[in-house]
Amino acid sequence: MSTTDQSVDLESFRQEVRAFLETAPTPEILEAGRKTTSVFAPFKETMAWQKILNDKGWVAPSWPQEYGGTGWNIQQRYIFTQECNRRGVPPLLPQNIQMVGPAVLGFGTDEQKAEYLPKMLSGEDFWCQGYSEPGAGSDLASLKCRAESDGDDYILNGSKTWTTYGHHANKMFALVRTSTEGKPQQGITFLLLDMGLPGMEVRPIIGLDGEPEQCEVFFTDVRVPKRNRIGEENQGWTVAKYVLEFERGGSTFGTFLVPAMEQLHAVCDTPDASGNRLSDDPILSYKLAELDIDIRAVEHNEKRVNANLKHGENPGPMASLLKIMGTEVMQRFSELQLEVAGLAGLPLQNDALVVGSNVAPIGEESALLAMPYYLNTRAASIYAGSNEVQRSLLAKAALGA
Amino acid sequence: MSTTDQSVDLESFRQEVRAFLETAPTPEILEAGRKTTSVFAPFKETMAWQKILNDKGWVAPSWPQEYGGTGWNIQQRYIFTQECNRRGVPPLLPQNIQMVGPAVLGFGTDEQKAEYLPKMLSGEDFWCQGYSEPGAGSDLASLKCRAESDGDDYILNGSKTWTTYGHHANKMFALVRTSTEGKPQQGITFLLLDMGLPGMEVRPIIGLDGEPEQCEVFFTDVRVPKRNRIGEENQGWTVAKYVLEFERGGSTFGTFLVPAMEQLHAVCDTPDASGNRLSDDPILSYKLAELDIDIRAVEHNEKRVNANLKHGENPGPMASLLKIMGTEVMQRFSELQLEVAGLAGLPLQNDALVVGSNVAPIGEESALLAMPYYLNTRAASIYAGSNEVQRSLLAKAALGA
Amino acid sequence: MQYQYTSEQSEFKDSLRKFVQDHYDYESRRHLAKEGNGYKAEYWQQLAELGVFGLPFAEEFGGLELDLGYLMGVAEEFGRGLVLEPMFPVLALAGRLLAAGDNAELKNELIPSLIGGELLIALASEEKASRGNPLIMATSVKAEGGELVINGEKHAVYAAPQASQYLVTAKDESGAVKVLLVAADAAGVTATEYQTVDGARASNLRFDNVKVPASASLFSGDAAASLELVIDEALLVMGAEAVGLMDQLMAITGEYLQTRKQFGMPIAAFQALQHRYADMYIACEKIRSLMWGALQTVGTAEFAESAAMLKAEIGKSGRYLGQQAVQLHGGIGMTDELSVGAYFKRLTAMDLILGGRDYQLSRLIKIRKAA
Amino acid sequence: MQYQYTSEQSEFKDSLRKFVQDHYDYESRRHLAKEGNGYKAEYWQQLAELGVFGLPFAEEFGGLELDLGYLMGVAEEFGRGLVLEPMFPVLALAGRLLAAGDNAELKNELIPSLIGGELLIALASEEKASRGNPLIMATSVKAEGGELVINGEKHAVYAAPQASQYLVTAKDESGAVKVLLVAADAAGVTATEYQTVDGARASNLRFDNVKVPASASLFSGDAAASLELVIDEALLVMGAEAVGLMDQLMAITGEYLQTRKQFGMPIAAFQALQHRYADMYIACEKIRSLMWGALQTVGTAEFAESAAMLKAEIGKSGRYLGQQAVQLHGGIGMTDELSVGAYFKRLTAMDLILGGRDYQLSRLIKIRKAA
Repeated sequence: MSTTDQSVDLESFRQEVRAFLETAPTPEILEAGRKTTSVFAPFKETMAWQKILNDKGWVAPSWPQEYGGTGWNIQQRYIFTQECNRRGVPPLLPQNIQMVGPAVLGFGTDEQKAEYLPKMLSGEDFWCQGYSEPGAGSDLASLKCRAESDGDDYILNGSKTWTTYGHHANKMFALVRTSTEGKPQQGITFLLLDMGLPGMEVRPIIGLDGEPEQCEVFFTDVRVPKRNRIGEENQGWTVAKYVLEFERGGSTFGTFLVPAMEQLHAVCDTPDASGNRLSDDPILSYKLAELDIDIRAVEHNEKRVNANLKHGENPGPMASLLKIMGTEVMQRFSELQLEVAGLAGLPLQNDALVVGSNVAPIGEESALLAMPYYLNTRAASIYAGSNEVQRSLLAKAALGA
Repeated sequence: MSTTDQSVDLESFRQEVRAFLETAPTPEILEAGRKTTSVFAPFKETMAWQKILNDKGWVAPSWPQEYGGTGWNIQQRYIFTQECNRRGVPPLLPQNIQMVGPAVLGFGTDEQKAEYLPKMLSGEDFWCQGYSEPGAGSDLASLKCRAESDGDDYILNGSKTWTTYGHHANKMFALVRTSTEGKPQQGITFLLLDMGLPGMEVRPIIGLDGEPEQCEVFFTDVRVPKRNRIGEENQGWTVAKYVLEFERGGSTFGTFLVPAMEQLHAVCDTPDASGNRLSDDPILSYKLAELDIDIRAVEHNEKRVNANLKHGENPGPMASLLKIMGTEVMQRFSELQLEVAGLAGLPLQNDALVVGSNVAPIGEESALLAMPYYLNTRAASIYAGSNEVQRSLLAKAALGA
Repeated sequence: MQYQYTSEQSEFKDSLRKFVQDHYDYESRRHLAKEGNGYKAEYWQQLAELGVFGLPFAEEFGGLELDLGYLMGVAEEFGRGLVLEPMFPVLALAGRLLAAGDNAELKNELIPSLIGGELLIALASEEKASRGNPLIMATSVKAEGGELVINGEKHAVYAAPQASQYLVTAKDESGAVKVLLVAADAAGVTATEYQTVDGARASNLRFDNVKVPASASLFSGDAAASLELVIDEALLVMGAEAVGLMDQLMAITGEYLQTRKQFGMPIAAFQALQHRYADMYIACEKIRSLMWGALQTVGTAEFAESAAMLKAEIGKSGRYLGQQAVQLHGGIGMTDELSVGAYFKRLTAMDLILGGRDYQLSRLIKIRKAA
Repeated sequence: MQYQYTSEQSEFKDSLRKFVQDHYDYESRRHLAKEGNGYKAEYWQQLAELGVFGLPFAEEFGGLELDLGYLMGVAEEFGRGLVLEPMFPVLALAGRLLAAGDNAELKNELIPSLIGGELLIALASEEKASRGNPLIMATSVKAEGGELVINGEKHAVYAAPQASQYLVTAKDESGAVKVLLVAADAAGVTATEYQTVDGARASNLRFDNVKVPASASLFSGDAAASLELVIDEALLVMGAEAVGLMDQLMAITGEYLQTRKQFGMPIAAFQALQHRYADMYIACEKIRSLMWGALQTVGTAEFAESAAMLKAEIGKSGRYLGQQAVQLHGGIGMTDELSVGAYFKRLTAMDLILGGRDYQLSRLIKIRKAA
């Protein structure tokens, strides 16, 4: 039986969202949407958009209503993301709402909730994630960054890496090692801290596209009050797992891919000066058609999981499947987009990609993103549990072993 | 430096081979060549062809000249196989010349050589292979078929499977367990025996194409004289390894694929009643072109390994590479051939496939083989060390680990 | 948006699952595929009694008039058990095309006996040169003295050896598509019967000046649109069959991976095989999602597109799954003795009939260009 | 049949390997890619002294007149070290096209300074709409009062920012292809210079009524065949670069797999990663074999076909290898700090320039049709 909440008129909901999106984003916000070359949109304008959404009360659809959630069912949430992507607003940075928020919601004290949640929603705070370490990527249990107890404080030593937008953040949530006893995933604690504490150093890492998106963060005797701890000491693994499962089933690759593919088709269907269209090329049309099918499958996979999920249920192996398919189809899309751009994909144009720079792109505007997007999208099969890890998880679940 | 033996005029050698092949095969032999639906050609006609080649002295190019080899270098051997495939004669069954022959050559006594080699060459004997067992496919070390010592004899109990053409054979070479001490690959002995000994039972296995190609062979107290042993007792593993390496580098997938692909192109280029050609379809031509490249790569891989191999040298990881590429391109070819056949691939036509049956095919002659060939070729990535095993071998060699 | 069977559909589907479980162990199926005419009249009657043949037809003919989801449920269970009874060609293709026509007399005459299981009919639409496109045909029909004269050749007519009547597609002199009822024993009909690779029965049919009365025409106008629509809806039924089949093949293969030992451990412990199994799982779910997605568009302008996508994916993911199931089984997967090969062969045949992946892709390109 | 470098070629190649090892650690390369004009004049001179620029030219101009295998050897070492000095566009493309022309005066004037390393020239052949086909061009040339007037736009002209002269392809009024020598600072030339994704320098060039003397034309007749041939031979040089690059990337990745630990063991122990590495190895060997195969057909009617096959495979196997090298490195592979990303980006660029995989495949289809 489908669990679609039949009492909600999804079509009028869609119209309401669409009406709001028509007028709410500023031109800068829309430009940031157009110039998003990875899953992480340009910082400043995206945070401005977050503020607008917060004022509307639509910033955290997945949160409980009492803390600022919208009360939408999962189909409504999918529609909302669909419409956002159709309109081309930048996707919100996931750190506040999807990563640290659920930890505080699930394990924070009332004081912590009162202190942190409102500014997470408004974007007044921007949180970065301190999970990975050099030597501990997909294997979080082996992390080493130490937090030693010293009265009411912890003293942090070690380093974190792949801290997305660490150079923009004023807050960090981190997993730190408070004990080396027992299994490796025991002895990990979930901590909140301010960026820029004495002894912290942030080093941006230049990515393949020439831009810093990730950072390394070094800790030398950094003092963090124990009241910043979320959950019990040595229970950080439990908190982190809760966060991971909080958003499961909320896979929305399809909402991005469907309008993106429509744009790519539009580019291919536009005649050039001599009246030729790229889509007249039979090989390219063939590849576009194959990708159309893959994108359709991603979309319906996501909708199917949403439709068949009972409230609060975890999609289980389907979560791995959605991640693998979504990211790999996204990569395939990025390849084809680059092929379509052709020679126009070659110039490095980081200046023109800055929102508000008014630097004209070399070649067509549509080709400007092709290369950085292609390069950055290689990360999609690496982050959030590499696709190798996801395939192992999927197989084990499917085999019931 | 290329090790091509510059003293041999390869072009005049090719002409000599071509001239012989023009007249030597009978119409039945050529029909058998056309009706070969797997790596194993129709038995009777192929053995007739072996006899003709033996009379010419060309039956065992890889053997030492003193025992019936041709003295050709590796390029000549490749050319010979090329020309055979171009002419469309059936490939010789590999059991006599490539499988058991090298064991006797390498480890047989003078008496054994004198007794067995001439009839292997002439095809008077046909040997089948008793290696695999139910439960021990790619993992030969775990085989269980027991040979217990009893005076001058061994007493065999157990079973063998995937014994290709066991129902046609009058002789078998087998690996049997003579000891359970030490490592599993110790305690294995290489034995020769007659088919049809008391206590032996042969059960043909029906394959996907509805024909028996493989057999199971059961042993119940089968008595085999110890003088039929090749090499020392418990040294069968060494003999088997020697055989495997004997033919390494002799990969000839390209010699089959190049003319087969030309034939497929010819089918696609032939206009139908309305003047349409399948090759006018842009998607099909695209796929044919992709396959052309793969086949070219297979061909040049094989020739390159041959050209750069110093005499007697083992191609190492390239042997695994050639097997993986050759078989997977062959499978891809079989898929495309089936797509080209289309609906004509559907009928089961085992009668029409019998050499000399004079049963007209349903649909075009060119489509007759498409389905059985497609089905049987799935085995190519399973037999002779599955492609999974080959990939592990290749990676380990390439990583130097 | 329907993404699973309704409880009513599930209930009906479960009754079929029970039927299949009771009758279709692999050995019986293997025997049935080889012997006689490839299906059991007794099973056919039981299916009639279960109501299967009434599903798509209007109540006025004694049908149940239920939506496509029911027929899909049946097909899914047939796929799971590799059922040979020709429900797909007889009901999903020929039966539904008959019902789509406007020849009330023929419908009144034939549909009730179809529902009752007394009549088997087969759709003769594919030709050597049609390559999947049902509107490309060399078969012609012309009026001659009050009669219609048919000439041409049809290939791979599934269920033809079991049917007493054929529905034959042909073009008239104006280029309009006609569908004509022809008795299997009519003068001028030559049938070459054969067993197909997937264990079914089919014929190549030749029509040499075959004469039928004007009343044998199922559509008064051009049948092209109906023919395409009925075939596309049948593709949805085939999609459901593929899903059932792939689910079962995944179960069989998963079981094998956990049972079969090599190098001292169950082969399910090998990471490369785990990842292959994951990719097979994905292949299966892709088809399932495209199937439900296509069902949602029935009756809309998008339906042809989503049916083509579904069929194209069967030709890719279905074929992949079959190949890999054989590969993971190793040598034993290459034999007729294990069911895995039979599943593989049915998946292979699915891409060959009613337009393979490439035809469907070329259709998608055309649909997009026309939009 | 040559399947490896001759000992003379190897010797020359080894001298280049030493040059690269001495000058091109990744950090220096990274710096060079970002700063100034993207290459070192000092290195360029050293390459001239090593004799690199004389390789393809006739002795009458002071060249060494050696076969393509030498230039391939150089390219292989350049690929291995990701060398930025624009040998490929200056020598393999522009230089060899100049040499192929019949304008003795220009050759006498320019080739010696090319060989000496004093002159850098760039070939402006690709256009937005050419999509890889060098014979498709909107750029035109017409005779006007004893002068030639050029109009049009060229894209992705590698080495243009470093060159003082361009060779510009254009069609005259009869449709014949002309190649014209144009000074970078000629009136009417507008250059948009940029750094490319693979760390090189290139320009988009616009020609607005650019006037050159009639003597600036490299070919008295139609240059189409020479242009295609020189580009195809350059593809062979690019193939060698790809091979060197891929060999090094395999070594780097293999090293990483054996060093990097996860879940308590070197990641090389994971079977799925082993099999990936095996597939990468196969990808690399495919290109190597197609490269040698293509070299064997130089000067024959089959050459265009085998060059197209080689380039098409770079667009598939090369891209695959780059992607997987990044994937196996994980996050660190996504940074500019490790060389793996730079290798990946060069492999990416290779498919975009001089006709990608799909263009080459369409060429192969045409070649076969014409045969």
